[in-house]
Amino acid sequence: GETPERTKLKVVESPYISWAVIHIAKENGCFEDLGLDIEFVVMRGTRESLPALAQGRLDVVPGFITPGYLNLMYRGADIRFVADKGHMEREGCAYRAFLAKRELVESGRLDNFENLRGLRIAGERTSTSYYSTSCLLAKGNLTPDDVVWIDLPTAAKQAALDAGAVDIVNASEPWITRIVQSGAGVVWLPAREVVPDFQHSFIMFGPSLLEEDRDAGMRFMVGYLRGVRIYNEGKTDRNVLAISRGTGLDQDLVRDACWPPIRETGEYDTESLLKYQAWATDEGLIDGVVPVEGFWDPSFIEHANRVLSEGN
Amino acid sequence: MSRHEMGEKTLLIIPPVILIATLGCLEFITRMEILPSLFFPPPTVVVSTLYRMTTEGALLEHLAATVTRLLTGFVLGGIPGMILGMMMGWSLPVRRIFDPFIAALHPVPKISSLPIIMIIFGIGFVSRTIVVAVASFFPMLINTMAGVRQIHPIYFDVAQNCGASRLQVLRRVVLPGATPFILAGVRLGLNVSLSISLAVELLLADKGIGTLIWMAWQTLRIEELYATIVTAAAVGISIRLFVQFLLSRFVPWDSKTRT
Amino acid sequence: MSRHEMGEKTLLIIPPVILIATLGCLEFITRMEILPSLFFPPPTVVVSTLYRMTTEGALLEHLAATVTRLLTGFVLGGIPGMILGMMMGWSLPVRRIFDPFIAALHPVPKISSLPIIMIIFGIGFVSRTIVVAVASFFPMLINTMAGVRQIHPIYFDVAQNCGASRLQVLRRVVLPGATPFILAGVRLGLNVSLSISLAVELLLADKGIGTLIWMAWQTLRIEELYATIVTAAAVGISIRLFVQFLLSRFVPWDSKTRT
Amino acid sequence: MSFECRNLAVTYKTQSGGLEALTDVSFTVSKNEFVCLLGPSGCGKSTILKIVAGLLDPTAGEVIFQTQGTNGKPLNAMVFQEHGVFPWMNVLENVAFGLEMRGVGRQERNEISHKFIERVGLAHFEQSYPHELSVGMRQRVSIARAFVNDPEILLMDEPFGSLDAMTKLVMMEELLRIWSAEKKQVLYVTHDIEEAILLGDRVLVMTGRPGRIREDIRIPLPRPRDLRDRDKAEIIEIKEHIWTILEEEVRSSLEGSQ
Amino acid sequence: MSFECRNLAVTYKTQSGGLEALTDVSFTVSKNEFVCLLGPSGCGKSTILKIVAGLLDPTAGEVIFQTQGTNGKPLNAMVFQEHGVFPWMNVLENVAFGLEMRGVGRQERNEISHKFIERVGLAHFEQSYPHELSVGMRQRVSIARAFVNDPEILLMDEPFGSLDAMTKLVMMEELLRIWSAEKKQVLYVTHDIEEAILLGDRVLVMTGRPGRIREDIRIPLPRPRDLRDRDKAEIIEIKEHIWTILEEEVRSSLEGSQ
Ligand SMILES: Nc1ncnc2c1ncn2[C@@H]1O[C@H](COP(=O)(O)OP(=O)(O)OP(=O)(O)O)[C@@H](O)[C@H]1O
Ligand SMILES: Nc1ncnc2c1ncn2[C@@H]1O[C@H](COP(=O)(O)OP(=O)(O)OP(=O)(O)O)[C@@H](O)[C@H]1O
Ligand SMILES: [Mg+2]
Ligand SMILES: [Mg+2]
Repeated sequence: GETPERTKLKVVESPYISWAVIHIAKENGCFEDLGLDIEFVVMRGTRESLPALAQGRLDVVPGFITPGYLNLMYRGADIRFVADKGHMEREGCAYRAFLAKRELVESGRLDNFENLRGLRIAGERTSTSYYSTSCLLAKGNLTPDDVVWIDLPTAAKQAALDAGAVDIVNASEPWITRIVQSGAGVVWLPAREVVPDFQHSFIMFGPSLLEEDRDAGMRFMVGYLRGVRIYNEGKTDRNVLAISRGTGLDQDLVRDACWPPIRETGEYDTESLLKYQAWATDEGLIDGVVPVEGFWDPSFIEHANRVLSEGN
Repeated sequence: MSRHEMGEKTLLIIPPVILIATLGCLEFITRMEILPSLFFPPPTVVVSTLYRMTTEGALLEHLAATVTRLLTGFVLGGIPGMILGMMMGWSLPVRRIFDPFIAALHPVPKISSLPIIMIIFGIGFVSRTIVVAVASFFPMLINTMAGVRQIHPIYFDVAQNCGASRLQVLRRVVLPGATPFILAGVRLGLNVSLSISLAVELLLADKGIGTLIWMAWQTLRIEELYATIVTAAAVGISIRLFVQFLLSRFVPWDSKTRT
Repeated sequence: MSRHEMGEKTLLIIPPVILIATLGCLEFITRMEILPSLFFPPPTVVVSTLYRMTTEGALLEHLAATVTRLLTGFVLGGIPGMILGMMMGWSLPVRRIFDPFIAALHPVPKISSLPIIMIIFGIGFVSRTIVVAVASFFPMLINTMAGVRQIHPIYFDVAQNCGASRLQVLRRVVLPGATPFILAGVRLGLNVSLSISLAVELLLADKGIGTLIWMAWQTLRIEELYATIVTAAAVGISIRLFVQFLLSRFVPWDSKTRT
Repeated sequence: MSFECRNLAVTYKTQSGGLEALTDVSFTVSKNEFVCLLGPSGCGKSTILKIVAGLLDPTAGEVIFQTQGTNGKPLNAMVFQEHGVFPWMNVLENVAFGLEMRGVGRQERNEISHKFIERVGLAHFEQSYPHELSVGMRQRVSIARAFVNDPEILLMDEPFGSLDAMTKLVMMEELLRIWSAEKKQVLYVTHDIEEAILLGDRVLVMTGRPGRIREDIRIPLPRPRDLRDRDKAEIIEIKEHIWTILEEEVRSSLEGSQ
Repeated sequence: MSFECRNLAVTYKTQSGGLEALTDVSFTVSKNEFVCLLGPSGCGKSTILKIVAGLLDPTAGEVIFQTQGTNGKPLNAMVFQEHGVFPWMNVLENVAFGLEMRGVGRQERNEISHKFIERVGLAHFEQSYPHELSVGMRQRVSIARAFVNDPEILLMDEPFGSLDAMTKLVMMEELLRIWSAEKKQVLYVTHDIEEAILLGDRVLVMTGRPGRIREDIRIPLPRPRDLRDRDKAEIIEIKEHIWTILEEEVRSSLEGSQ
């Protein structure tokens, strides 16, 4: 029908593999015929983007779960998850995993989760890393107090594992591939085995798209889901190239790494987030559980899926 | 200078008055939602958070951890910085030799190099303290050097004429002569070390004000962020009082010291 | 001081000699894998990376972005810092009133407060520059203040006796009298601003040395990390040369200036 | 114009309480008068000059000025005992400083300054910085600066103390010339009794600390005076008188200190 | 012991090339001799003292010392023209500084220092810091410091220039007492011709810049001398002679500058 007027959107771009869809959508021009002028704003942490999103200074934040989002929603901020951007499947490769030295795995000590007691486990202090680790420990009836938890910058994990300064590291891609390829450690347990279906990544809208210009949000979502479709074609040359450009990683590494699965429909696993919230409430990380309608707005993917199925 | 000596009392009252007025305004502005209270909590909320964090949480424990880190780092970095600064200010050859390296090492990003440092010095206490130490090394060195260079040459002549050894010149001329600037360096160094301590804790530690900042951001409990910032500000005020005490103790000839 | 004037030439040669010797050792150590070459590439590799990044990559463009950010921030923060520092050093009431606030604001973590600043000043240039500016504000202020306080009171008497207005005293006595310390402040301020620029770029920018550092870590191309650190070091050396130039220009009475 | 010091008293704050430097100092300097101030070291001469210059508030008492229209001249100019030559300005800038402060244009102030720099014998050193000068040369810079300022009252704190006898004589002649030509008032601190008698209309002799004016001696010598002729009977007589006072004051303060 | 300056020359580095301060200065100071140095302001007197003290390397020439066993005494002690009193030490610490440097224990050095502080009339000011002193008092601190150091050679650069006539006399008497009791060598810079004649065994009169020794005058007055008796015919005669030289040198340098 009529050509929609052009809208300016500010979208956060981060050079991580979990931003793959954004990189691909950008490279393939998925937003171009939608009347959107997208300005990609480089931000490498959630800390910087969240307040700006809630204030309407940013329109779209593709994000990674932290308790902060939920607390903001709980306190009434106008932000919602609107699409999947990566979750853990029960099958498939390990986007996030626990790694250990080969000898430790082969010794059989790790066969019983209760034997984790007293080991040195390194991770980042993001809640996802901490979440999967505490779920892991729970399987052996342990708590984080029963092990030695070591905060390490990701880059130092490999050396620490290699030097025997830690026993287990909790890492994500591309570090898993790097560690394995360097021989410093092997994948002992993919995180999906302790937190199956965990919905760790998402697209999030702020007040500008949720309230003021829902139409622009709808259009953005069309472009995004187009990107997801291309992403789901798998490790094609153009996808590898796009991700390599977006992240600066070598193409080989991108090809070898695990790409997190994303649902073609953008559907979001609200159940897993409720589970996470229960845990986070226990941990005192969030003020209270946000109900599904408080964090998840499905109307954008519904619209986009309609448009896309009409188109095809 | 003290032409019409403004009532000393009046001067001491002004800062608190300004502070209270500012806080009052902020309270109004945030309560009225002129600034979004989600990110700008009213001062009273911050104060009660501070109270809660002190009584329920372990704010004081975190504070102690940060202060310990800060002081350890400062002593390990600031004192060598002061000593090298004295040598460099005093002796042209020493300055010529070291200054290019100091200049080149100064801007090496401390926090970004942390992983490298951890590979060399291990993942524990040492690495975390080294970056804090390095941070205060530079302001102490550069200020001490500038301070020594402004000492009037006649004092070196007098010392030499009185038969002072190099060590005695260092202790009795170079050090006291540069004291006002060393103390400015102490103030800057302690503050920089504090910043770096917070940054390290933000990344790595399980105790310290920086950890609280990290936690506040992670959970976006902004009132806790402000409470920790207030705590950091209190450390800043203590640093100033400490430096002021040193000034009044070691710079008797600065009659304008009694600030 | 210049008892047995060591050959000026000799002095100038020593730093490069030390540098080359150190690099030679490093080359040997890393080539022998005494340090893990994954994290400690040989200097020659770093140099060739530097060359590659300059010719193929856009190192100079990134450098220009950082230097622009640094200088803008420094001018916006350092000059107000210097002016307030002059006032505070000169006048006891001004010092009494401002110093507590300065002391409290100094340790407020700059990078951690960036998101809050972005809510007020937007996500663009202004916010990014403000933190860089604030970083150099404090060293400039504290050093200028200390510098003014060490000016011998007789110069104020002379100026007053010659009928100098307050502005003239500021321009002709306070400013030149404090110059050696203002310049130490410039050196510290530029370096701090550089650090903060890098930190900001690490988080937010798509251009700048900080971006390269982040990239190097992310892609674990450690030789690129070292190449960017070498670039930062070059900026540090330039800062020193600049300050030295200012010294020789504005402190003619420091006969020991010709460093 | 003239000025009057009334019951000046100064107590300096020190660590150990207070130090009474001056007590009940009163004197008047009338129109065109040349008054010398003599006294034991540390008796408060510099303190008096600073008060008259308005650089120090007395603890008690006041200075009263009777002026009639200043013609753009500064009220007073001081030659400081410690010279106070700015290390960051060269000789020319130092000497021209007062003119610069009064907004006199560069060309004009350089011309005026140049003239006085020549008179104090530093023409070759206009571009030199103070650290390149000898102590006496620095003192001459500070003298030239005061002369250039062309004030109504000249306050001189041992202005020629670091000069050799001959240079001192030349400077003193210049001072007398300026004073008599432009009829300024001069308050002149010196340690040299002869110098005080040769120069002054009156000599104020002070007691030891805390300083008071012990005697106010009028010098009956006619003007113009020949500064080389130091052997006149009147001079010797006054000299001896002052010497006796000084001896008394110094002895008592030196002994009091033991 | 004695020392000899041989063909000293000094050229200071300045922005505009070099400034020739001394040229071909040679003289000897024999055992127990008291030598005064006189000359126009800026002729290089302080420069000579600094060279003898070993604080400045001459551009050419050398100083040769003939010593015989130092008995732990420092070779020389200088009273600087600019005093050089440390602002960060109180009077006692300043005076005791030399002893402290030689490792003398606190009690002993305080006793010795106390004695000299009393002699210069500063007993009440032992705990005061220099900024609380008058200029003359600071000068006395620096005199006491040199006396306390008890050197073989005393180098004094206008040591009494900021003291009133009477205090100066007391100090001069003390100086002569110490010198004659302990038979030191003294090289004494002064601006006062009479003072030079009264104190010295010889008076070296220098030319204007670049400084040379123009005349080496032996003073035939017997010792001990009465410092108050200034009207002897010999004194007046020498005085006039020196005055003439000085006048010539100063006139030429003042005119040269114009
Ligand atoms: N800033 C100060 N603080 C404390 N005491 C001071 C201060 N300035 C001067 N005094 C004291 O005041 C007294 C008078 O000092 P002043 O400088 O006026 O003496 P003066 O007569 O000029 O001596 P001189 O002839 O030695 O220059 C001295 O005893 C000195 O110790
Ligand atoms: N550091 C220096 N740099 C350049 N020139 C200098 C320096 N010190 C002294 N001079 C010059 O050397 C000459 C001699 O200086 P000196 O201080 O020895 O003179 P003086 O005889 O002691 O004079 P006064 O009687 O005024 O103290 C002067 O012309 C001075 O300008
Ligand atoms: Mg005085
Ligand atoms: Mg001299």
